[in-house]
Amino acid sequence: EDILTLFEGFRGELEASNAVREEIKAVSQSMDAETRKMQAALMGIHAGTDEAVASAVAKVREHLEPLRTLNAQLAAIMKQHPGQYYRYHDIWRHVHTSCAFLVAFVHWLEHGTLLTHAQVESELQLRHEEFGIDLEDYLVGVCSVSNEMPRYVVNRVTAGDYDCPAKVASFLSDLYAAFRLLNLRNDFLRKRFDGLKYDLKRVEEVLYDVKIRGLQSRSQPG
Amino acid sequence: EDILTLFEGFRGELEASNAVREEIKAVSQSMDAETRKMQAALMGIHAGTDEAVASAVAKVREHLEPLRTLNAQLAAIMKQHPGQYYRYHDIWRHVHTSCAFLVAFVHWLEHGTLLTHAQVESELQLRHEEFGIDLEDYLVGVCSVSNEMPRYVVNRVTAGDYDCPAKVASFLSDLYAAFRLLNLRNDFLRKRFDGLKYDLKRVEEVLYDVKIRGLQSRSQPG
Amino acid sequence: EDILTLFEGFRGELEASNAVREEIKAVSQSMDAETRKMQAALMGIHAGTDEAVASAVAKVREHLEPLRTLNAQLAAIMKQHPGQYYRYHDIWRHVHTSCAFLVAFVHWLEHGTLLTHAQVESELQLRHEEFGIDLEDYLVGVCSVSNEMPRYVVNRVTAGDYDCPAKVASFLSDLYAAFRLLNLRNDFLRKRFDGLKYDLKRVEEVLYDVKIRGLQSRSQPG
Amino acid sequence: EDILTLFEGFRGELEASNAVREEIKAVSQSMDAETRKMQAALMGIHAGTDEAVASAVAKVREHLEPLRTLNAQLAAIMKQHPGQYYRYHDIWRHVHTSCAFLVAFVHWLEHGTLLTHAQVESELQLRHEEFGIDLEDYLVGVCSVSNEMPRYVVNRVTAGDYDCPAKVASFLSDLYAAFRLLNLRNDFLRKRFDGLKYDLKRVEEVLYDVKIRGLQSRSQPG
Amino acid sequence: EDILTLFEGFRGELEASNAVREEIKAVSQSMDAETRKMQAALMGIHAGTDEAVASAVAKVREHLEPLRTLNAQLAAIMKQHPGQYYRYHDIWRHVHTSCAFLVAFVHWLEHGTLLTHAQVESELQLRHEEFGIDLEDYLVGVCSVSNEMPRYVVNRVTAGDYDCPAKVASFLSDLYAAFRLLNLRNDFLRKRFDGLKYDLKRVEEVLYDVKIRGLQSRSQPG
Amino acid sequence: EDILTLFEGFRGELEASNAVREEIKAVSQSMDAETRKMQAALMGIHAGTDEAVASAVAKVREHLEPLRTLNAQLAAIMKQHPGQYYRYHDIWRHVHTSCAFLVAFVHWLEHGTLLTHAQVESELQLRHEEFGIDLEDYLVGVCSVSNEMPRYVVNRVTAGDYDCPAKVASFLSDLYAAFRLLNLRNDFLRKRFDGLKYDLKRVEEVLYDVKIRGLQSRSQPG
Amino acid sequence: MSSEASSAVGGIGDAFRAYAKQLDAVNERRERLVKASRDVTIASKKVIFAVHRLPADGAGGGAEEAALGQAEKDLQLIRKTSIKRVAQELQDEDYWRFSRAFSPGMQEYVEATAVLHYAKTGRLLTYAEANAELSEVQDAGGQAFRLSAADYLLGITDLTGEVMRLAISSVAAGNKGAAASMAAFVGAVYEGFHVVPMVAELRRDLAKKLEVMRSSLVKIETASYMVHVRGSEYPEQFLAERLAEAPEDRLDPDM
Amino acid sequence: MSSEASSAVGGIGDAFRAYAKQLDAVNERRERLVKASRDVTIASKKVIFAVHRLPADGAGGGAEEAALGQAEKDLQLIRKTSIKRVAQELQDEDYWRFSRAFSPGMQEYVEATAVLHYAKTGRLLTYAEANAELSEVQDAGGQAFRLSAADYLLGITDLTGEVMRLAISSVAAGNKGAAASMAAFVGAVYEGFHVVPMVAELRRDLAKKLEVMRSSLVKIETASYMVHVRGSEYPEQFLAERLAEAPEDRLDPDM
Ligand SMILES: [Mn+2]
Ligand SMILES: [Mn+2]
Repeated sequence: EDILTLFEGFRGELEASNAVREEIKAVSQSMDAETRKMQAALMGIHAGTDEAVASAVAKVREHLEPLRTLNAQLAAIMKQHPGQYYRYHDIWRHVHTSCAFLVAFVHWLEHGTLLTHAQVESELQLRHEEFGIDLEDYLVGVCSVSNEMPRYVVNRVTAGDYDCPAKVASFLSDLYAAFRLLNLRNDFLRKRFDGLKYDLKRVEEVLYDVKIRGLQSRSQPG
Repeated sequence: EDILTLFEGFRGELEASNAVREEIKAVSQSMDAETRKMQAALMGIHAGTDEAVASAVAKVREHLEPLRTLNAQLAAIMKQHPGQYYRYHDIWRHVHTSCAFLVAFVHWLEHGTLLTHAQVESELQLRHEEFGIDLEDYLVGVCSVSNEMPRYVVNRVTAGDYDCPAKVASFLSDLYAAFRLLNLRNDFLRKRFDGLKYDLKRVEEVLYDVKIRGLQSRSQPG
Repeated sequence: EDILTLFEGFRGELEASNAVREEIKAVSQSMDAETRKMQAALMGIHAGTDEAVASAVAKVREHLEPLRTLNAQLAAIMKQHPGQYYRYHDIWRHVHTSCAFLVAFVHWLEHGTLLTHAQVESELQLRHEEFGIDLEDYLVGVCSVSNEMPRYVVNRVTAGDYDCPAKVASFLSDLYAAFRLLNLRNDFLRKRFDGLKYDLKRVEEVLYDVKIRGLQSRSQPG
Repeated sequence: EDILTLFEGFRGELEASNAVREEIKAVSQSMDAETRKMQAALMGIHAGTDEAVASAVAKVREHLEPLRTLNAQLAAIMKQHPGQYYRYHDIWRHVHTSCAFLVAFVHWLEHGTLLTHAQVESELQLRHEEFGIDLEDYLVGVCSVSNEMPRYVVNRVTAGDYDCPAKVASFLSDLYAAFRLLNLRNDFLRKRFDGLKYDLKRVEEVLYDVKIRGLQSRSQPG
Repeated sequence: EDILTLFEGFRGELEASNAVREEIKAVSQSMDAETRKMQAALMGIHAGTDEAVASAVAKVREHLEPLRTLNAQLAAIMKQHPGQYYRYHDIWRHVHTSCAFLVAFVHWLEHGTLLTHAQVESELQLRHEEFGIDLEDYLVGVCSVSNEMPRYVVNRVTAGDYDCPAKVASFLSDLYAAFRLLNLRNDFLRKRFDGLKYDLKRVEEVLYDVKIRGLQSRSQPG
Repeated sequence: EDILTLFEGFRGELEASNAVREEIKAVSQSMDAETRKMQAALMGIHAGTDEAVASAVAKVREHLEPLRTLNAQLAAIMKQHPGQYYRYHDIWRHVHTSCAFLVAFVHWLEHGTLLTHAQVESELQLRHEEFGIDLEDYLVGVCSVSNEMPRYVVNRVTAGDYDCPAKVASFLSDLYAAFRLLNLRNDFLRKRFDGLKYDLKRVEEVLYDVKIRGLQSRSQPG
Repeated sequence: MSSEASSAVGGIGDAFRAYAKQLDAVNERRERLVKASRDVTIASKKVIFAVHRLPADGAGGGAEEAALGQAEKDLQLIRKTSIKRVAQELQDEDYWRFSRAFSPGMQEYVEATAVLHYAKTGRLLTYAEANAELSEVQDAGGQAFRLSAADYLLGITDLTGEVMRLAISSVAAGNKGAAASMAAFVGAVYEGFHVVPMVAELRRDLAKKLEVMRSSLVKIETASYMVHVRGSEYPEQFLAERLAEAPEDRLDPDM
Repeated sequence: MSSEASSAVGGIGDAFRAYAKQLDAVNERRERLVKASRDVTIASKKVIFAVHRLPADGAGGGAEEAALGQAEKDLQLIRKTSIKRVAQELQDEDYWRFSRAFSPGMQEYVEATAVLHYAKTGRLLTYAEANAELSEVQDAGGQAFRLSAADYLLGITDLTGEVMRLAISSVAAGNKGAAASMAAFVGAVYEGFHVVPMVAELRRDLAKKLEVMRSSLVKIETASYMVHVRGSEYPEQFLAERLAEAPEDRLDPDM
């Protein structure tokens, strides 16, 4: 009887925590659906032409606003449970990784540079001290950008852009060197990082194919 | 070059977090060693006699002070990283489970009642709002108490205590009914809870063995 | 573009089916909670005395009405999706099994006979042609009744009812023989059936213990 | 073209081997059904009375002829594929184990002695040099005989046959000693053998119960 | 006692079978060492010149006699255990695959045609009805021949033999068509077969390179 | 109690060994950090130009002195535990492999020849009889040199050095033949060696690309 | 001791004998469906193999026409025989009760129909088209058999693997033009699957299949890339002349 | 094209030929050690089997004495032959280099020695005692062979499994007194292992072995419990009389 009363209390505690978890999951699932649509839109870049890339980027940008709204909802939930970010982190970890991937990739397509951690957060209108993106999630997203590059380069060359390989090889080479600075203990991140080397190698091979045949972009003077 | 500078910053962040992790791990390992010693001492109860039980309990109690000190060290570390309890929780989760098991079991041996979550924390001189024991860890510890019971009962009966099975069966029966109130979603905890039914069944079988043979403790009048 | 439109066409169809699924799940979860409470109440029989058994049975019966209501809700949902019982069957399969177990066990405790498939459905006020219990689910529920018997017999004997083992052994022996009439191909049901043999064996052992000691129930004249 | 003709031949060979496999599987499945019925009939011995045992043995014997016919079919198939016994052995291994169990157990019930490997084959009218039972399959069958003994002894004593335990204990004790002679490398067989000790232990306990109470068979003069 | 004698016999049988296994393993290991040396010698073909190829083939042929002797030893062992080829097949399966690869490749280098299954056996002086090579092992060996072709063709062209690609492309094209006739159920073989297409593709690419540049063998008149 | 004392006696011995292990690990981790920086610097060669290669080599050489110092520290620790090199070998095995890779690769880049085992040790100022590099670790390091070659050759050709492929192909071909002299039983080393074949194959393909196009280095007279 | 264990079953024997009948009926029907489904699978795989045996040079011609016609007839036969058997076993609620038994066959059938449709038209077989072809196949009540959306979609995922094999074979056989259009086709399907909601009925298999689809896609794109890069090495005119010199050539002359 | 691939090895041939020699020497020594270790294992297992074949009734007697003496001699022989071979292959640093090759044998030897020691004395063979017995076994330099602490401890973990088998056999054979003392013995060893620090050299195997040990312990305690519960059902006097009536009995008369 005594024990029963005690456990009634535990039931309350556990159910409260379950309720929070469910609430977060619901938002996360909406975010997941949103990022899936964005990834589908992004795939248009593999048609390889400049127009295709521009159009895909534009489509991804359209979805950005809903994604910000959902992130704001997550932030609002977590504000009510201060100090428990990492208790529920595993639920949104995957979508945050996708978010980082999407905004970083789109930015690279537009500007050819790497979006920083802080920039990713501000692009998503998140305030780090309130509810930010975990650094490792950002880094995993960056690895995903790299993973997409070999396919992108192959398709760009097929579409006749022979300058792309050198540009990407240079970007990935810098990125790879930068990642080497990190002392990665997170097994998952380290595994993803190991993939970078293969991405770079693959892009270098495309660059080699283009160079050895003396191919040059049509738009180029030389 | 730009990316390199950026990643230098990430290196700092990651290394700081690694350093915290290492610091916590060191304390956790000391706690693990301590709890192992306590578990060894506790094993003395399986000699089955009253003296053996009393002596084992006393030995476990001797180690309690060092365990409190180590817990205080953990609390001190986490005080410097507010809001990150659940970021590092997986490191001390196992030892906290052992702590809960040890103090709850010893208490049961002394008083025959279940130590509450709050009591476990106060026994370890932890203040919940600062650095407490996660509820699920406490519950897993309670399951471990149950798991030890069949062996305990068997050895008590072998040593001639024929009253023990009824007492334990009643305790486990209450505990089992109480656990049924919880809506367990944590897979690990649910699995541990599933074991409770077998513990209870096993203890009931011992009770049956004793009853069917009409065995009674020597000290008893009847 | 064309293909994309085509695939978007599936959205409506698939999401509708998902919505039905969610609706059913919600009712199922309520049923699950209800059957958990009933199982908790039923466990009271293991106190072993006649009063305990009668009281547990009464408590289970109290929950029967809500369970019927929930079943009626399920039936109402499925009425709107004729011919799709087995599309969603996996969602309520588990709770239907528990339902069958509960009403069949309670009936056995009251009358010592096995409730048939049709009787289980009418006890739950279900009309088979509209929304019934799958035959295999009923049979799995019956296996669960058998699985509970060894513990029940052990506890009854502990409480002094020495007639119980023979009664149960006879029931399980009949049940085992009856199951052998079935040509079981369903792997899950066959596995559950394999367990019956062990239940029977254990009950036979208790019967042996009682017989060899010439124990007789106190209430009995002989 | 040349190569094509060559591979046409290979296609024939590969398909022939598949056909043989299917043919054997079909017979094996019929044997499996037959041995299941025999095992069901054999379980009648657990009613414990002499008549029940005799009747169960008789029923098993009735199925022996169909089992021989099926074995003869297997032998006939394999006769057309000399030297390929072990190519397809895995298909009938399980049913051969059941065959060995059934005829060895029935023989023990009738004569109280162990049927030898050669006798099992001749009981099934198999000629070893043509199509026999693999030695390890026979030994696994013998282990199954031992595994059934504890339940048999318990039920026989319950039914009043107090001589049975001594007879079975002596048989199992010999069997256990004999198995210890083997240098078992086959992991599966070794695991089955490990179970023998527990069978013997349980039978010894029953024997002890009977002895300690000075029980004697009703039918016996002494 | 009786049972003991019986089991003494079983011990003999089981140990005899273990001894056979060990004996076969020893010969297999020697064969493995031999085929490794042959493969090393065969790699000399990748120097690409006619002399290198001729010299490599000659070296492989030198090792053929020891390989035949070892195969004869295996055959002699198995002759003493008629009908047990497939009992021990897994032990020599791998080396037989290597044997088939080696003699088939050498033959192709000399004559440009595929050595048939029967020819592989007679090259190794095996009599199929006594101790042959399993058909699937032969086919896996043939797949290995295909896998080596792309590298061979690349190196031959580098060394100036521009006729080689057409010859190999024609051979692999026939081989691929032939393999498509088979209804492969063996998973391992099917996986190996899937590789053939890529071998053919690479060789076609080299052929294309050569054609497109109008390259002709130096030694050729045209 | 007696037994407990006995087991406590192991504490000293085991903890001492653990302390040594920790001490070695600390140095190893520093070495690991150092070799990571060196590998990062070495990756500069993949820019492909002569200057990039020279600069990368120079940077690696800068780190050589700290690496020697750390190796000397390891040697000093092990001097205090004579005869226990292989007790702790697994801790520094990985970094020694990296050491061998780095000095051997740099040497090859400078001189085009393979640094021997003894030369690697003297480059690191290690005295073999005191504290050397295990032969297998050296060989694994050499395999890593080979693994880097395909990427190096691809990037060199991209940068216009068409002589590189022939030089590397000749080196790898020699290396591959040299490795075949070894009787490799160590599974890990054998697996690494198997990779050499693919490195060589890829380099041969690059050589083929260059040859078939008649490409020649700009700097060359021909 | 349970006195009646050996033979009698007590009062519940009748009920269990009735259950046995019900279970047997369900099991037998399921087995018939599994067999019919297996027949559908085997026959569909044969159609797929036949498509792969079409001359990969894309040259068309009478032999190809005939082979395509034969494949069309084979599919017709599958519908008229095995799928007809499936349809006749199913009615109302039984469709979903046994869907696991016949889904593998239907998915393979979709794959075969779609691969043939692609070989003929270069377009994706739509859900509506697939169901239209099945409209003649009816159950005992005259109801036309319909594919479930899940079976259609899962069949299409496998289609992309077959298109990949067609692409590699085309390149291996020297047909340099095919890979690019196949890459575009599979790319569109891959993108399409990203807008399909991940519902329960798909989730179990789809994630893995999408990974396989991506790797097929990358394989085709790489093949297309190699063709492009090699082809771009020389001016087209030069190529045409060069290849004209070798009329017995195995290479595709229309490159 | 690599012109010399077929035969020559370039300038590095000499070095690699020297490496081949070194590797072969190490490998051959390792194989000799593995073989010696396997011989130790097989012979030790035979001693363990022999202990299990001792009459389980605990009655002692001449046959048992003889069997124990034989087992002692067998262990002596293992030391003089196979372990001697191990010792002579090892010198200085080679002990640790090859420890993985000979550890399995040494652990089995410890298990055998300890199980025999337990059968004779009921006590645990200590590390010091185990090493003392090995003092005659010397390497080429006259250095006595020593067990590593890890091998000793891991051998002892397996001992508890064997003691469990002895306990079950004793109970199966009617020796009612043995289980209790065996439970106490294994309980003490189990407790002891909890105070051994979990160092790297043990951690890999020990956790699993401790679980096995716990289940052995529970098996013995359960057997001991059953003996106690059954035994306590009747007054001892009654038992003695009852059992005296059956002198041919297989049960232990000293119960
Ligand atoms: Mn397919
Ligand atoms: Mn052992």
